Amino acid sequence: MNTLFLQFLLILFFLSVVFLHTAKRNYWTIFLYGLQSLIVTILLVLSFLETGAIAALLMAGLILVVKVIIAPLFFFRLMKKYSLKFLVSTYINIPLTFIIITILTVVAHSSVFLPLTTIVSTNHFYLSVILATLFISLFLIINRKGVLSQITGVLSLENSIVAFAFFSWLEQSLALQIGIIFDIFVWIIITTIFMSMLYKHFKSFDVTRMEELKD
Amino acid sequence: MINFIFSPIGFFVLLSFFIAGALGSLIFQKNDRLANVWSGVFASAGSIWGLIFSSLLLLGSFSVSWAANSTSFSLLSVSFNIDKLSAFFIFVISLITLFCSFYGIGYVKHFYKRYNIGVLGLFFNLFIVGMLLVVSAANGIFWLIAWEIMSIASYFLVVYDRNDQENVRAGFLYLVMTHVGTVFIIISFFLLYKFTGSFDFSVVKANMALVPALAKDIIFVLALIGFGTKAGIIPFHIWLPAAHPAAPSHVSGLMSGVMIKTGIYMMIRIFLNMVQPIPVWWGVIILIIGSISALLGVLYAITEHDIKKLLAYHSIENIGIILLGLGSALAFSSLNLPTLALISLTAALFHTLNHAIFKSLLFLSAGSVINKNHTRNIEEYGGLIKFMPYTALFFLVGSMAISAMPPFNGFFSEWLTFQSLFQGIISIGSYVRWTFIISAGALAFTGGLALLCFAKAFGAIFLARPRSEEAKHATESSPWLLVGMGSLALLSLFFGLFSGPVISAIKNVSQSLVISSSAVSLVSVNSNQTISMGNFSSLSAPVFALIFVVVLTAVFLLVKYLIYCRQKVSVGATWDCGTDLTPRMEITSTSFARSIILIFKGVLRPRLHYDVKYHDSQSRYLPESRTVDISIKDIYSTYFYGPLSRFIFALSEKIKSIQNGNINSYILYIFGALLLVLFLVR
Amino acid sequence: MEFIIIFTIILLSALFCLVLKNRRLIEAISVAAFLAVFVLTVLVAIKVSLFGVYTPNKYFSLDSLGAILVLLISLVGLMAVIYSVKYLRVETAKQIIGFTRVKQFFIFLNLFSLAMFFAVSSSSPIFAWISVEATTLSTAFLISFYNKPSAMEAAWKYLIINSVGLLLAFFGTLLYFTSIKISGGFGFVTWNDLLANIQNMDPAIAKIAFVFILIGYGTKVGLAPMHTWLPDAHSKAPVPISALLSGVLLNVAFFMILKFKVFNDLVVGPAFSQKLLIAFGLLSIFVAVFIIIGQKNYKRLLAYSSIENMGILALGFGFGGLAIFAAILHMIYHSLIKSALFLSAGNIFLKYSSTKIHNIRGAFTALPLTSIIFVAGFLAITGAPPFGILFTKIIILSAGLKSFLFVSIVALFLTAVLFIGFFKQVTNIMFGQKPIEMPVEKEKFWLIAPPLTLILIALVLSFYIPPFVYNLITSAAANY
Amino acid sequence: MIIWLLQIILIPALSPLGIGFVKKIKAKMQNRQGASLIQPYRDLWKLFHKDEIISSDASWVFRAAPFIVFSVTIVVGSSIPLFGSFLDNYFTSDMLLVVYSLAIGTFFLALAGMDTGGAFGGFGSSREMTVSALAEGGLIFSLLTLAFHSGSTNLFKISSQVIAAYDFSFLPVILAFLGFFIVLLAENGRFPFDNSATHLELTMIHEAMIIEYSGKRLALMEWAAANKLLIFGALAVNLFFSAGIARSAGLTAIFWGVIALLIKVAVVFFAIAVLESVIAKFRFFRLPDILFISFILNIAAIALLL
Repeated sequence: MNTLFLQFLLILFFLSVVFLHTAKRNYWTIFLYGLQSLIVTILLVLSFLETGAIAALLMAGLILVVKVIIAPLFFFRLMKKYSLKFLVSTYINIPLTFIIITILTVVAHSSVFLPLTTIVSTNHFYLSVILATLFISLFLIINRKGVLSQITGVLSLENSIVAFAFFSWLEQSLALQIGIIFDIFVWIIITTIFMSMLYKHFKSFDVTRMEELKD
Repeated sequence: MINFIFSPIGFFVLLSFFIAGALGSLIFQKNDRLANVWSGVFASAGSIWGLIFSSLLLLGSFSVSWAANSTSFSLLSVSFNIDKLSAFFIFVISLITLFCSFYGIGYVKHFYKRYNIGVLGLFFNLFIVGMLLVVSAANGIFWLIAWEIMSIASYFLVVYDRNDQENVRAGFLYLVMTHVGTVFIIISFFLLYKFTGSFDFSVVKANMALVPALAKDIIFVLALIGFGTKAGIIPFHIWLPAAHPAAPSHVSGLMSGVMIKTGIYMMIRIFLNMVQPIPVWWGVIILIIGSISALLGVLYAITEHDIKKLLAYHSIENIGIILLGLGSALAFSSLNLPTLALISLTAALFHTLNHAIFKSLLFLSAGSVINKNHTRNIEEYGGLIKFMPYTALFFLVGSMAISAMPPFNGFFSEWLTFQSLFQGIISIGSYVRWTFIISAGALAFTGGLALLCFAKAFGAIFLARPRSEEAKHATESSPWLLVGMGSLALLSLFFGLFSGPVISAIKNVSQSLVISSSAVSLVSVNSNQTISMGNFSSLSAPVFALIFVVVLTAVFLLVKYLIYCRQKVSVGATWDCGTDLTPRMEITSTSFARSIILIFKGVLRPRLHYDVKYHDSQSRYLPESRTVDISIKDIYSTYFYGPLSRFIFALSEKIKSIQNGNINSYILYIFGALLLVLFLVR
Repeated sequence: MEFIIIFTIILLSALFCLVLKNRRLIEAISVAAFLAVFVLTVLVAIKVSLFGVYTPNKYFSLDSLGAILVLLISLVGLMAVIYSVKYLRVETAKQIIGFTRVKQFFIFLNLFSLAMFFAVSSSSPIFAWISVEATTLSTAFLISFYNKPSAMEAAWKYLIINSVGLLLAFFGTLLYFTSIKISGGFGFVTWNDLLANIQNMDPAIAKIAFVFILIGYGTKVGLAPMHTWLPDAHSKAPVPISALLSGVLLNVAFFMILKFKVFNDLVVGPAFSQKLLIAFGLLSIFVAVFIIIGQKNYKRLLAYSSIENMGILALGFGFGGLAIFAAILHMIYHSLIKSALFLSAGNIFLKYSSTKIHNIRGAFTALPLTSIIFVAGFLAITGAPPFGILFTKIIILSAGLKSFLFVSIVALFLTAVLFIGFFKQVTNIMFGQKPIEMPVEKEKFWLIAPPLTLILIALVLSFYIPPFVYNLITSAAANY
Repeated sequence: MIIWLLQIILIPALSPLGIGFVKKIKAKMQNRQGASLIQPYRDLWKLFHKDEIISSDASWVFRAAPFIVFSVTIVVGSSIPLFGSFLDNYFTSDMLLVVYSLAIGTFFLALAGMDTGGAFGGFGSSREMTVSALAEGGLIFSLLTLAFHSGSTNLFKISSQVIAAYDFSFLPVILAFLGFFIVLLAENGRFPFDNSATHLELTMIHEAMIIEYSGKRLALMEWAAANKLLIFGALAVNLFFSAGIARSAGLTAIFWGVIALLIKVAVVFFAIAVLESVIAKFRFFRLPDILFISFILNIAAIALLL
């Protein structure tokens, strides 16, 4: 398949995570996440086209359903319910955030992770980019004060792992993938339930409100 | 029969007595009286058996040892080995336990209905079991178990009277100090294990050659701190004056008389028996520590007006004296002078025995005094000799024994200690001689100060007029208690009069330890009970006692009946300079000690605080009341333990800030840890 | 076969709890289910100890350490269920919770234990991972059980932190599949498949993978600095759940690390994993000890003590040799005693209805039996005879002497400090004057029996270990 | 046997004479006539024939103390070298035994002082115990010097040693003697420690303790004090300057021994008397310094000797 397209997808994937950092509106966040999941789906479809394994296609379908459709829907409904437009702020300002993102990207490309990024030597470039996205989504969870963006952070972390699995040719058999997807599905449901419960108690999605439990 | 006793079964029987006592009293806890009597009777019976068992071992030339074939834990082997040293300590333990538990049967009565007597019996017996195992265990880890059992049981005995917050605090301090000490001990065992590859004492002893010199020195320091904490050497003594008063008196008798000696036992066991050969400076260090503990111990005792605290400080002093003997033994054995080492070790062991006797006697009589007056404050006693004559007599005997007056036992062990120090001064050159000279000086001063302290204690408690209502209505205590105390008093006289045979018996014990056991001892005891150190010095307890008694009776008869027998003796009030005499005019223990405190104010750091209250603030001519308050600054807490604990708590405050409640930072920790480790391990 | 029965039993009881309306029935069914499961697990364990690794079909396999864990799960679970029956009743009487909550409680309790069984007995690393994740999800609700802001907070932190951790662990797990290089689907990969061709794994990758595993599952184990969720969750969850979390779940997570440690040692040699484990273990002990000293809440105190013990386990498995045997024993003792401690802490909580230490005074007079259990548990957990933790600690540390002298000495000192801190808190709780208005009534048997049983079992195990258990431990020590 | 009798009775027989002697010298130095030498005997006799009053607060300790204190001095007096060093007494004449037996006397004296519950007695006992506690170190160490020199702690053995000016150990022995002399003053309540001639409550030590006594018991106490003084005098002269002491049993030797004892002790007592006439009593809190000085002197002596 043409590497140009793959690279384009990958850049998109990367950018989606980066923009999650800059996102100020909830809808924007959710949209970015949806986009990200979509890319993952496309990747799987591509792998189906390549290998012709029905499994991949099924997977793609599942991911499409769970991550691209259901999860964003949940979040939209939540947003509507509590009429939240804006996320709460981040810890560090945008420029600094970008500096750290670049640092993380460099780290991901550094020789420390060479063994990881050369699992499939041809995909070295892709893998290191995805590793960067992995780190950046972790950083997203750290940097953001909003509950929603933490969830999206976890989910995009999960996405990048799947993507990594795809590019390092470590996808699992159908049953396992289904299991994982199911797991994610349950996770999404539970988190959304928790989000609404949290909102009931704290009247906001600001995690910094939750500092009851110390020492 | 003999074979039966010398088989391990004899020891098992001994243990089983106490275990039966423990469980029984727990089972019968519903019935106070039954539980109490049960535990007391079993403890006494057990200790009688222990006396038989150990004395046979001491006289015979056997040693009982036993090991369980296997345990589920490697390194641990349930094994004990009772050689002469262990037998000696078992003897001491059983001796004191016998009278303390006898006393306890009567003493515990006043706990009825207030606390659970069954639990008291349980821990009392467990405590003794622990001590017995400590002095007989032959494997490091098994020893550790015994040690912990002893410590924890005694902790529960200390906090037994738990409604008094003071006791709880004392118990806390006690267990904490013990535990810290235990850590040092464990580390020293670890080091031994690291080099010898076993926790079995015998194996360790066999492979001692494998241990490098530096490691030996470290082990020495660690063990000294660890066991010293239990023995109560200064500056690790702070738990002792707190914990011993808190416990019920028969327990304090045991703790102060016997338990702290287990530390001494282990020092002898390790330094003299396992770790050989040793450098001379070990002995020097122990001598110095001994001198310091003896002197400071007695000085602090003088400043006390809490009777049990006073006695506790005297335990520190006497531990110091024992350490003088032990230290010189170490020095001699490292300089390869086994003959002299023999004397010093004998002195140490003999003083161990004597101190156990008279200290428990003193604690028991103090207990019955407290029991009648419901206070530990000496200032509120006074004149008790008229209300509790026997207790007074026993306390007097104890005081004379502890301040080393012939012909009571205390004198003879101190004499022997003196002699060993003298020998050291004569026969060792260089700086070691000076440590010996200083130790002898310390011992001399200690004797004098102890005399002062007990003149003060006895006078303030028993003489003159009662200084409180409680004291006015005190009554003599019950027969159980009197028998317990009286027999101990007799013992301390007995061990004084027959110090000759006792010394020669103990000599065998130390002979079995000191390296070249072929060494003939300087100390010899001949037919008419004369103890002689070569031709350096000699004395005879019975002769002295005989002469003294004869002279005393002679003088008495002469003066009474020969000269002017028509003399009239009339009773009148004490001369009162015209104003009528109130108890407040008597000398109190504080004022008795004041001058010595001020003389040693450099060491004791007393805080004198005068306060005068006037009738009316305008004219300051009519003072209503004057109060003088002398208190001693606890330099150990202020300068060492306090800062240490403050530091630890400050550190914990710092570390608590990790848990700052912010989830983002929590995730950051994970991410940080991940990246850090990944970068480190590459 | 047994597995199927066990799972179905638990599932059924969960279902019954879901559908039934009668409280007594629900309680009865849950207890009965756990009883049955316990019996079955004992059978399984005996089987394993006799015939080695037990693999009924390709989806399940249970090695000796797994068998031990399964035993622990069922035993502690049984006790927790028995306890929680009475506990919840008292709380309902106090109008703290309603019937629906009780329902939920039992449902999620069943699911939780089901997930743990699955995690231990699954033969595939991925399925194990899924079930560990499942434990997170099921317990999240139990932690937020009381539905108070603080409880929600604890649950949320628990959810997020553990999800992140487990995702890292999943990443690590994936990396291990590089050893089986076939492009496209692999089919079903079991532990044994991995073990079979672990040799052709690139050591560099193996190192990184193990780091991910250690950090990831270490989050679940509660190794510092990933431990942060643990005190919150333990202090907010209902007591039986805290007991299960601390007593069993942590061990299950540790079990995962051990599984991968075996691979890692085969590829890059043991030194690597040893160093990591020791480092994290020491750090955990350090942090836990110094936080315990200044602790104000006794449930959090117990939680930190769990962290400390996990640190000791890490040290034990890190030191290797004799220490492993001791560490496995330590694991057993710890889970028994710690859960007993939590249950008795529950009694204190019911009595004083506060978890702040400074509100608890004179427990000895207010709750004699509970206090005795609590103090015994305290002495046991800090390594006092006659409880076995003394031996395990000593043996673990002395095993470290040869190569890591200073680590074990530092650890020893830290445990001493821990003892002091813990002891201070216990003294404050036990002694002093109880609140005057507080009535002294007889303690309820069903609240005393479970923790007492656990303590007694621990006591018995420190003197006599049943041969089949001993067998399991030795073979486990040989494998890990 | 006779010799032993002599040994036993010599101290009580001579001690009042010693007191009289000291008093006489002091009187002379104050340009007084002074009482006759045997006045103390008369005083004792008088006291023995008086009725006595005992405080109602006193217990048996008070009643028994005089007998014990007195007997102690007898026992000690009989076990130290007086006129002959040939009597080797292996039983009771160990120096430590002597020192600690003297302590018994001090102890009961102090108890007796406290027993009546008067203000004076208590303070007397406190001061007495303080002084003697601090004096003990000096006492033991001064004797120890001699013990090292003569290789025995048996007082008779010590006294059988000759110490001459040409002896290398002359200087240390002199130092030790000075130390011992200080202790002598302290233990017997002489200047500058105590003024045995006054009853001024601020200063008195020994008199304060026995202030409640009368009749026979007072007599015993006084006599015991006299004995103690003589004992220390005898120790001072016979241990440190054993010249003239009888070295073998024999009437003449013993006779000359007694004479020598009398002369030497007279010299020492003369020194005491002179001292008491020329110096004033020190403040109580300066006494410890003197006692420590004696201890230091002895340490120095030992250091020189070994």
